[in-house]
Amino acid sequence: MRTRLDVLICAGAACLSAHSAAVRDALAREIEAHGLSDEVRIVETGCMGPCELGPVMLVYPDGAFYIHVTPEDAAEIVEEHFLKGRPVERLLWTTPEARRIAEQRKQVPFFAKQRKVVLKNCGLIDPENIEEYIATDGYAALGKVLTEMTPTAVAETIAASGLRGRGGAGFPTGKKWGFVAGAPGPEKYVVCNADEGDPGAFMDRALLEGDPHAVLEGMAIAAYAVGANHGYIYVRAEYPLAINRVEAALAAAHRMGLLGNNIMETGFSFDIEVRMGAGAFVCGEETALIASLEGHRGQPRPRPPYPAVEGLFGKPTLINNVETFGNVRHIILNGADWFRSIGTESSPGTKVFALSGKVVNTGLVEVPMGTTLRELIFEIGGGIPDGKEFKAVQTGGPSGGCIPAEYLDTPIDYESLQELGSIMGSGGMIVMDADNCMVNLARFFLEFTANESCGKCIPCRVGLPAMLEILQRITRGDGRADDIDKLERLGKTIKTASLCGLGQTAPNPVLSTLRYFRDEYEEHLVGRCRAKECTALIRYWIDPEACRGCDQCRRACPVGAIAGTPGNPPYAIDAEACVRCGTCREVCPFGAVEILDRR
Amino acid sequence: MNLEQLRKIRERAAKELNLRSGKARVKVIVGMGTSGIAAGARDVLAAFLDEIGKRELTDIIVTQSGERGLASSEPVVEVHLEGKPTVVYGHVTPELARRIVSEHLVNGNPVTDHVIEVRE
Amino acid sequence: MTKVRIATVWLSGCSGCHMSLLDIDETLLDLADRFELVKSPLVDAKEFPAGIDVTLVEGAVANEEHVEILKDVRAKSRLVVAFGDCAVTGNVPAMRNPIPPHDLLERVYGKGMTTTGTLPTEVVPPLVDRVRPVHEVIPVDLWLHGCPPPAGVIARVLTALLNGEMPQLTGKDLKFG
Amino acid sequence: MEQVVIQIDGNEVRTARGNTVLEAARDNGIRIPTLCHLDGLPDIGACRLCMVEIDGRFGTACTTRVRDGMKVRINTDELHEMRRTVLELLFAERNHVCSFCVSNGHCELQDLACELGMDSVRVPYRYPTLSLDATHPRFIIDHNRCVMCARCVRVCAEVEGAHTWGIAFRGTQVRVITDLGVDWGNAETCTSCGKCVQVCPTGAIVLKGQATAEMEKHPELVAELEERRRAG
Repeated sequence: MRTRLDVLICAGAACLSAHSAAVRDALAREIEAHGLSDEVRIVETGCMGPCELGPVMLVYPDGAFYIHVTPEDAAEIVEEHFLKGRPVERLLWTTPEARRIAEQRKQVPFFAKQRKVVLKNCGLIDPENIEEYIATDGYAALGKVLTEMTPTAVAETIAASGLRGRGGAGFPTGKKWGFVAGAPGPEKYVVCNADEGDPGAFMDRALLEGDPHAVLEGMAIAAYAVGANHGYIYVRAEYPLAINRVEAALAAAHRMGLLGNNIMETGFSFDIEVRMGAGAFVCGEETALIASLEGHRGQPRPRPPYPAVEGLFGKPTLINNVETFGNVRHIILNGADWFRSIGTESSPGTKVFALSGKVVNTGLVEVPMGTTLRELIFEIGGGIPDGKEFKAVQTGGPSGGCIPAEYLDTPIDYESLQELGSIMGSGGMIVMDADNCMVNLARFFLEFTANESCGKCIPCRVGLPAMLEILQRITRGDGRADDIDKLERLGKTIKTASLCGLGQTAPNPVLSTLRYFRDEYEEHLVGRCRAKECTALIRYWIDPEACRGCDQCRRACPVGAIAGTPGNPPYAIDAEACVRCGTCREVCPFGAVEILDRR
Repeated sequence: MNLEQLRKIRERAAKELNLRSGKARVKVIVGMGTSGIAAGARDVLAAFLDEIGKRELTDIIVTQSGERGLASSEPVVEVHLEGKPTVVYGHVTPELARRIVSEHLVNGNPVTDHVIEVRE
Repeated sequence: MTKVRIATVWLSGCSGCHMSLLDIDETLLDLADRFELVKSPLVDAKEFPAGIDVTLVEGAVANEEHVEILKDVRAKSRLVVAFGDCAVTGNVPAMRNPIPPHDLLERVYGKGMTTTGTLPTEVVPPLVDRVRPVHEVIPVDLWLHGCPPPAGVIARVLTALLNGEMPQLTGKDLKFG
Repeated sequence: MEQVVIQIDGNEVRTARGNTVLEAARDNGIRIPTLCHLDGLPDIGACRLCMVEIDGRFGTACTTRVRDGMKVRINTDELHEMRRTVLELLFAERNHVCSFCVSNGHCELQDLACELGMDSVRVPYRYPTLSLDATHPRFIIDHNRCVMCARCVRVCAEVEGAHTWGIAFRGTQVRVITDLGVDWGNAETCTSCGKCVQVCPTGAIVLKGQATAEMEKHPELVAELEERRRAG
């Protein structure tokens, strides 16, 4: 039977010394006396924080937070609150702080630590109902700029806010808007980059699906600021729901006169078309994206000229990422100073991260810039599952770098990540524990980027596969003494010599793991993988002391590499036949199967 | 549409969003982003509609939204009861949806073991 | 004056580089007083002797025997010279690389090709998966380009080495082919 | 014409406004290695060999226009090393066997190895399996020797206007193709003008019937043609 109420009594040192145990006993007696034992459960918790108010207790789900509780109060609490549902007012702590603590106790702190700006509406409003968007001040920012602000003032406001490109490079958005506004020519374009290609990153998808109008409004405001009348959203074809929602939103906004001709009867006109990308990672690079929009092969070209001068169809073009556009209306409505009050000096505002890997809570989190990696991973993310030790976090998608535990207290912003050899990227964040081999990880990411190289420039096209081949032989145990030097030299050349951002960042996983986990590379050269992940460097072994001859491993082995007779231990693994799949280790009830170094 | 009309729509819609208009007492929001749908949000939405229909409850609005971020807890469902804190459920199954209808929406008792967030 | 001890080895190549070495003509006679050719396809010796100053390696690394030879050469030589394009790049022998070794053996020794149709297991050393240039197997000190290297360049390199200098190869000296 | 003064490796040089860094260097007798660049064709900055340092940042000389006071560095150890590594990558990518190439002795790739002092290739050779298309009655494309400079693609589109050549696939799979991937002999748009043969820097696109080292090309034809067109 499920309990109706959970009574959480703080059993932290401070409350215990204030006799919380006596309170607990008194409550238990009263609950018993009122026949509520089946409905009310007492749980002792660790320290709740406000120690000077102890003993404290929290009643869930009501969220009532009692302070300075004495055993004498127990009868009244049980009678009034637990039985009749009327919290004992005189013992309640009603400050906002109390509410916050009360709320957090049984919840996932996943949400509490976040600061939602861009994703504010995601999960709250119906994305297919434009009125719900309007209810959250939707299109009010567009109305404001069209009726109260000059285009220059809009660009200046964005510049003053310090907003930087959320696609990864962090270029000052207002500056970009100013460039496009200042570029000569009557015809200009606004392009929204929704070609979110980083594996595991889906903040742009979430925003387009959950709050599409916010992106449209941001684009319209940008169009007004730079003097464009036509816009494109370049979105991956792999995002059908986002495409549907955006198209529905476009139709609704058109119907209501919030897009199209003569928006809000101000004389300003702006149209948006949706174009689908065919799935090439490189098309997230702005010049490649523009080439693809124009109907050409999606390949980057050298900059300058920048798209702000010579972009789509050779015209001045503003190209920003989905999340960047998502910030715009909030800045217009709340002001640049408000935006600057969030985040850090050099990187104001929030950033959405896609948390994944070896972390308890995975998903999208929006936090102020300057939040530390530790807060993100251990508080919001809930830490590493199964009590394992944190090893590294890879930020910025497949071309980001790995950051080790010693830098967990680094506040996240564009510069700090770069200093650590990583990047902000679009906000991917993959957490790793001791079971992850850093060499193998670098190999994995390089495999992705090498595959996604467009093939135009030599360093990226040939250099990445060359690095990959070296990494493959290292993880196979065939590494050569000078391979680490070769990786470093190649990585450096590829970073500087490549044409576009793909090649210029692709060596990061290798270079950063070489920087922080060089010893793992060196170990691989002598045939050892400490994470026991590189199958060529390990062997499985049955501990004869621990084996009981239960026969489970022999039956589970897919290649018949285990020999033994039931009830007659020990069993043994034929190392030559073994394919090192690890099944025996998984099925062994006695933990007798161990992984050893192959040599 | 001009600014004045926009303002009017906002005022009207804001009321609806706050549940103060009409006879709706409860609003159920099912997260229907790609993560939610992949985890089975469509079946959950259907279960809510079906259970509410069976019980002939007329003061409940069921609506959809995008995703709130906690992908590992999808499908996520948010319940607004007038005058009560907003409760967010994670890992909602069609069975749990029916329980939420009977225990939370009808009887006012949140299904505590599946709550992942409570908001004022 | 002790003579400089020079060796040459011939891996997977056509011996054209050795021919080019002989093509330096009378210069060879001038130099001959100053070095001793202790091991070479041109010299009858079973073992590769120790204490070599310079070893010229012609040919690419195509089989396991070549790998063994090179390890031996490296251990016993002060300087190793990749001698000609096959040793430097893999060149013509490396053209078999896209084809799996077994298919090659089948094509050369397999059914219908020889009277017995059996693949060799003893006399022919096992092929390595991919033919490689010498420096992908052992460290190399100098690369002599050309197919074959021009006699003039060989003469210049040998003269420099005998004078105890490291030859500087630049510009046209580095022409492949 | 209006002149711009820039610095190259510490020396002040003059060049016409609108010129690229590459043109400025060449006007002043300073050599910058190039491969994908060809006078008369639009530049794409793909081969990265003309990489120089411009006001402290790296960029391709062929695509960067001069600005007053621009400081360009061409000959630094870092740039030499970078260019050489890029060239090594090219040699390692496909099967460039000079000894029996029809372009032996007349090959821009081969010349670059001499110029950049490439004594050996320090990256792993790839030895890919690649085809050769001899279906055209007069020409051959040997993908083993192609460096993906896209000169053929550009000359075909921009000068001949036939758009026969294109680029397909990604990464190491990238290939030049004729008419969306049909054999060259069946490419209906090909006018058999032979410009692609003349501009190809290596022995990839060649005339049939040539023996080793016989194939001599005349890529300068394109610039001459452009010159004559401009003159009317």
